[in-house]
Amino acid sequence: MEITLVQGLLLALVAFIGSLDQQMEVFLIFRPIIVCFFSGIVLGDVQLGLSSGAVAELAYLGLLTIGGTVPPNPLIAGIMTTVIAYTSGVSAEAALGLSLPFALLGQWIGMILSTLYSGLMKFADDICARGDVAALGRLIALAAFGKALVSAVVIFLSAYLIQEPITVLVSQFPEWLIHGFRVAGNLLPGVGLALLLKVMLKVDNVAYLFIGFIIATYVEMGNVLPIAIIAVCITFLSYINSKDRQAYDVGGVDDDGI
Amino acid sequence: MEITLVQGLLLALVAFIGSLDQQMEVFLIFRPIIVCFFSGIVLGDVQLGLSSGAVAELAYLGLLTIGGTVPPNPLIAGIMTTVIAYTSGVSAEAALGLSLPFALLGQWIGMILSTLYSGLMKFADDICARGDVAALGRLIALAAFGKALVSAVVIFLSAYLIQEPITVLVSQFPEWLIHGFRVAGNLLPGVGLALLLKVMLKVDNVAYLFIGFIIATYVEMGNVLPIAIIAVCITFLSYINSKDRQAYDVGGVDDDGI
Amino acid sequence: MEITLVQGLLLALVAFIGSLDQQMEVFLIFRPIIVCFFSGIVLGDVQLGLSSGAVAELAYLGLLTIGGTVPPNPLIAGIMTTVIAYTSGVSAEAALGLSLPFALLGQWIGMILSTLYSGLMKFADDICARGDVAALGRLIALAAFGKALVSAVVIFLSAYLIQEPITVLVSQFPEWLIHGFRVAGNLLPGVGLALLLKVMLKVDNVAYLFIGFIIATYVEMGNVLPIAIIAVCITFLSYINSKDRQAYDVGGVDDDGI
Amino acid sequence: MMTVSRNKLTKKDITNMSLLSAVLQLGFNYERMQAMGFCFTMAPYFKKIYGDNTEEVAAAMTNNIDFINTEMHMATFLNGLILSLEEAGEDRELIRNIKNGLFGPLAGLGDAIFWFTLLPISAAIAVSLNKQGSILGPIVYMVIHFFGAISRVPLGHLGYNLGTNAIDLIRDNATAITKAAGVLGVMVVGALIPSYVNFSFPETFVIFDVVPVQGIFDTILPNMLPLGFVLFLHYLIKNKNVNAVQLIFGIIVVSIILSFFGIM
Amino acid sequence: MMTVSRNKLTKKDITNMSLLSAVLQLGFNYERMQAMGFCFTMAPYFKKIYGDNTEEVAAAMTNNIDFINTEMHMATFLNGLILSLEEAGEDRELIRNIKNGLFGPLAGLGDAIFWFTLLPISAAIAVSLNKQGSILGPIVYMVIHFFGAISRVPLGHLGYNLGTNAIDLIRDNATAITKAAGVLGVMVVGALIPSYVNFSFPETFVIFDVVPVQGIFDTILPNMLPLGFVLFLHYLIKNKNVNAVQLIFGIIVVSIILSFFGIM
Amino acid sequence: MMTVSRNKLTKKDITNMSLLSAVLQLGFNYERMQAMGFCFTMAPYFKKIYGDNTEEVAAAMTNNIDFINTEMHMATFLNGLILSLEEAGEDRELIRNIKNGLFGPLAGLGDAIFWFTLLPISAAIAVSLNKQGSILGPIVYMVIHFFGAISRVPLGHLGYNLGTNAIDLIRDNATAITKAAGVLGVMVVGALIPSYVNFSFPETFVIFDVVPVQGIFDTILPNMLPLGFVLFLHYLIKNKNVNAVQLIFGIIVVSIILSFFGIM
Ligand SMILES: OC[C@H]1O[C@H](O)[C@@H](O)[C@@H](O)[C@@H]1O
Ligand SMILES: OC[C@H]1O[C@H](O)[C@@H](O)[C@@H](O)[C@@H]1O
Ligand SMILES: OC[C@H]1O[C@H](O)[C@@H](O)[C@@H](O)[C@@H]1O
Repeated sequence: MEITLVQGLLLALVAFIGSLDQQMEVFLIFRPIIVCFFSGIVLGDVQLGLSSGAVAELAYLGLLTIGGTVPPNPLIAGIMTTVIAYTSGVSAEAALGLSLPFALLGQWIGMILSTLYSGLMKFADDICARGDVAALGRLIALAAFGKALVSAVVIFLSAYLIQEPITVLVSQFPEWLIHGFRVAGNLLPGVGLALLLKVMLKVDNVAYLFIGFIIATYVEMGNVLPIAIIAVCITFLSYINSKDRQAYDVGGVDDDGI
Repeated sequence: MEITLVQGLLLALVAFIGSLDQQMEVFLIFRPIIVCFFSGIVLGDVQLGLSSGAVAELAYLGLLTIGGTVPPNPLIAGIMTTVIAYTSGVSAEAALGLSLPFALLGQWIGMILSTLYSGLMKFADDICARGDVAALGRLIALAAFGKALVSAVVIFLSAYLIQEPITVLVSQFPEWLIHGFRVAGNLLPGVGLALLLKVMLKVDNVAYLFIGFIIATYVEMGNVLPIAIIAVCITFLSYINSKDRQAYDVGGVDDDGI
Repeated sequence: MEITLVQGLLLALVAFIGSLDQQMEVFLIFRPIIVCFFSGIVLGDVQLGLSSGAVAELAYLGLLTIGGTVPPNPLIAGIMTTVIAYTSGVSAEAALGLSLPFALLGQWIGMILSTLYSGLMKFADDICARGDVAALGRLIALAAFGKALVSAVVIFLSAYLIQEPITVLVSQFPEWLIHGFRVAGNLLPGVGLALLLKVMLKVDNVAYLFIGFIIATYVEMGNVLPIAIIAVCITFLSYINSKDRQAYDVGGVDDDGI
Repeated sequence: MMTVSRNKLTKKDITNMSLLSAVLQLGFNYERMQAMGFCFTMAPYFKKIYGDNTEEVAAAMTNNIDFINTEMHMATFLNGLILSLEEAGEDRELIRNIKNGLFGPLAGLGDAIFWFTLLPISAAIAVSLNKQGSILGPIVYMVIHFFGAISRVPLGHLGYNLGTNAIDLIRDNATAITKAAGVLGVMVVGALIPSYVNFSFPETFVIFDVVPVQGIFDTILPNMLPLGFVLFLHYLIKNKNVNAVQLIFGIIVVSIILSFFGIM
Repeated sequence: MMTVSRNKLTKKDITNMSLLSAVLQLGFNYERMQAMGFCFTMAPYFKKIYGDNTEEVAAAMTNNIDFINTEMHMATFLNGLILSLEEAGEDRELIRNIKNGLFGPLAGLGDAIFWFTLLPISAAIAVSLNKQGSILGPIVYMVIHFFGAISRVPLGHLGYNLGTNAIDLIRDNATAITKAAGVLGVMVVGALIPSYVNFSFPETFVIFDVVPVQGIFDTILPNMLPLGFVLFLHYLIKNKNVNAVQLIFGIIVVSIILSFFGIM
Repeated sequence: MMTVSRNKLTKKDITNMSLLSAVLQLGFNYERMQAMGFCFTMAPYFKKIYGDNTEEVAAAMTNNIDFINTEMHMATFLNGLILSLEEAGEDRELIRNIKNGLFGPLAGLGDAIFWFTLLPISAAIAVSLNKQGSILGPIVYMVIHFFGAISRVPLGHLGYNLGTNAIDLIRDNATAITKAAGVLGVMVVGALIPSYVNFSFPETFVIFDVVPVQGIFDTILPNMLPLGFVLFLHYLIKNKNVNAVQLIFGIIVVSIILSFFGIM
């Protein structure tokens, strides 16, 4: 299906607002699950927004910005997954694979801007030396606005202007290629999970990975909340337990009772 | 349905015996699950006895006599739940709600008697001073007999004599009112559980509340026995573990092996 | 069905190879699950091999050779279970019961041979005194060959030569007798499990018996692997935990973080 | 008192005393609570110890007609203990101190085991059987509590055999056992919530005209309403000092209102 | 500096500062990372403290325009802490040292809680709701993170109230909390694998002409392929230094190849 | 002995020795149990160490033809250890003492891992596959134990490389590993009971004319009969010294009797 000019502008607006939140990391509305939802609303296909949001959110789950690193851009990936699925009629999984070039583009632009913005520190130092609070406010507002604008433009171009060539290209893909992208889309969440594990997995806690896996495999649950609750309980118990131990070693807990 | 004189007298007998056990807390046949069952037999409707017993037992699960406190009377609540369901034809849940006034009556009478019985201590002191074992036996037998008789009379009056007015009253209740009592009957077990938690729930063990809840929610089990078994296992393991720790701290467990 | 001469010889070959492995305890192909499978292939009924292997493996699970003890012979039990089920047409469970005399025969022969072989030590001492490596090799090869040959002969006789009388005998059993053997076959795995428990069950770990039992009872699982994984996890966690404790007691783990 | 002659109690005496101890709460009253039953449980055995020496019997009885309030099975334990001390000719003042020092902790222990653990578990099993319409429910319940009841016999013997050693034993294990019983009880309560508290909105209660409210809760976490309800009641009890009767009335009133408006 | 007069900050000031701290990463750049946002969050309150004394405002601002990189909520905590020190007239050198010593550990703590725990759990819940076609998915997600966002307010107050005590508190609990968050996160990731990584061979991929390959794996351990796949990726990342982009490309290429040959 | 020249063993030698160690129990007899196999495993490498010095070869062999009885994989570990000591020219008396001190504990350890853990788990998996009629059962079983078998190679190297350090290592970990294996094994046995012990009464066995006995048990706790049965057998074995053959005969006899009366 085709994207109208109005829809293109609205998607750019989603990207603009999303980018502000992405910079601030405050409400996490820049995550695929939200931007896909709003993209779906803009495109008049809420279900598509939901399904592409689910697929993209998981794929980008571990692609986090820890330590100031810039990963493939989840905001752009989210919007473009919805857009490509909408315009080309492929499944959300396949669209996720096809959105990758855009996510990488977003990543590179982000890195370039963060490099360029280093130049702003000179002005910031001056402002601080003057104690000019309002000026510092204007500076960061401008910087934020700049990054957001770039995201909006990228989306407008990718989603509206070049939709024709993308659609043509995708329509010429043979079935196995589209299917290959779908397979990839099914597998990509594994990357996110593996990246999460990179930071979290320790010899200490590897057992919990398998426990969570086994429970989820054999007990039918609608979502992961019950396992999270169990995990919180276990965590809390071992915390209590270690506090107890400390107290005990220091000398004599357990004096209650008699 | 109507309760005959013989049935009324038999229910009073159930109350009499039940009250003796309730005073002694020895076989726990005063609990709703048992007295409802026998009431059902008396009334010729065993299934009713079973269902009202289930409903009333849970509602009064946490209404215990800990520390000598007197709760709404579970014995009277049990019998009257069965009786009201039988005479008025409402469901056991609704009958449980309607039996509440009688349970409270039982509670108040119990408190009055325990106050009055304080007067017996004068005689008891004299008897002890004389070393008269048999007399002390007679005194407590009389006291026990007195309380039991009161329960029997209360039940005979409530179940047999005033059954007519109760039935008439209930028959004039609109549907939403009966339904409201049924809803309340469904919720009342929560009171018992919350009262149990009042005494048992600690920061230490709150995690187990959620673990038990999650297991029961997601694993299909006919009754609570398997979870109780798991709980016993966990309890035992942490007991073993803390003994180990103590032993270790004192100096050198684990000397077996080599 | 009848066993041909060629089949009888092939079964003897299975017994021969199986016995070598049984002596070495190296690949565990002497266990019922494997020899039944090969016996099934020899007899042209693979499914029979699989089902008799399952039944016999469990029954002989705890009948181990720990400490050099000789249990009823699982190799012979396995082959004969398959053979009797094949020739007499009874179920694998019933055949397992009927194979018992042969398993005991195997046990007794094994004990006799290990007693007789004590005589070989005289030669071994001489060989060692001469430092003659090759001679020692020949001696143990001969010893191994001897035991294996005996097993092969036992199987050839039991499975081929006396198949007629066995079949006739079994065919005259009344239904309740056959059924009784089937019931016994269903129960025999309990012996193996109880024998395993004899060695493994401690006050420390009895809780895990019940935990494993409850999980397997209430959670539908194809095999025991997930429970084994959970058990490994628990084991590992408590190992980590006890190491932590030790480290802590010695003085100051937990210095990471800040 | 040194010259008083004492007869030995037999094993059978202790067994009979333990059975008799079921009378503990007969004559219960607010002035001295279980004093009469507690004293009467031991009285026949004081008589056996001292024979015709009524003076001693009277002294021993008088020593045990004080205020006491403990859990029933633990009382039997205490009876056994006191008889062993009496038989050994211990000082009566000491006996009374031991009794007064122990009945409180023993009450906590016994309540944890019998009221807070055995009762809800047996109730849960029996109720589930009842709900299947099986008369096994009451039968199983009675069988369980029959064993609960006669468990006082070994407890009586234990108290008698331990004598003064009992005091250390209790001090060492009361906390651990109370704690363990807490874990057990709390986990069972957690498991009872989904099965036995029936808090759900009817299919007909929808928002946005079509979305059934109950469906939303079920999607997020089934039985979250019963759980939240119990935790809310617990909060009212613990933090707002609302008592059981108030809760029960409140629930009935609110239920009727919700029923009237078709919400539940 | 001793004679400088200082105004007191009110509770409302700290709340507002905490809300303002959302700007932390605006103006982010590779030279000093979050310096501008961190400084700007506190600047209006420096002004409030020092009133017209622009010199002091400038000095306080300049003291906070250094390199800093921490987790967003923890930054708010640090802002609160620094304001309390500034208000108390602590030495600026000391303030800077405290800031530089804490932002690293705080980053680890905050990342563990917010990025590695709250994010995957909320994503998992929302994704499962999305897959049922319910708009509750994004709504629940937004609600959860709304609370995540405003949790910076109590954190800001905490930092302000603790003052220098904060340092000990962090030292005592950072490890424990990080560890706990690790357990939680890892268990959730384990639970996500079967539901969300869809690695399975089609029915049509058989060996020995009839045996479906997928059936073999399912008999041994369902979802063992997704599990193995994630562990393999983890191995590549951890031990072979493969990065995310390489993995993503690799997966796409291999998927297309497998698709071409009809294996997946 | 000081002047004896010794050749070095290569890594390949240790690998080959480890493979050869599979012969451990060939020639097993009640006088010295695994003596011949144990000695022969190392003999070729004694020859390699001492070359043409037959006297030394004979002395080393004679030193190892004593009684020994240990678990097979642990024997390989011990072989590696002894070769390293022999190569280092350690005193033969010392070597013999180490061997005699270690084979017992090592047997316990090895039995816990291989016989009591690996065997029942592999059997359980294979049996479940067999019951589905899949030839994967025996195949998986053989694959698992193939790896079990070749695990002796790293164990041989471990023993060789550790040399005398091995003794401390074993002392430190034997208890922990044995304990861990116990947990694992016991939990697996618990899980095996419901699946593999088939103890149930037929539908036709009723009481009160209509109530099926099996139904009662299933209502209370499914599989409680198999569990009780195994625990009862365990009790007979442990406390009544009943042996396996007696149990098997007993079960067959009782089964036939119950079958005759139509009870099972
Ligand atoms: O790792 C700490 C911190 O680093 C960067 O500043 C950002 O990516 C944050 O999201 C992150 O929390
Ligand atoms: O709390 C101790 C004890 O107090 C009272 O005497 C009774 O209510 C008992 O049921 C209870 O066990
Ligand atoms: O118990 C140690 C050891 O004893 C014997 O030698 C054999 O039965 C082995 O299978 C066992 O491992």
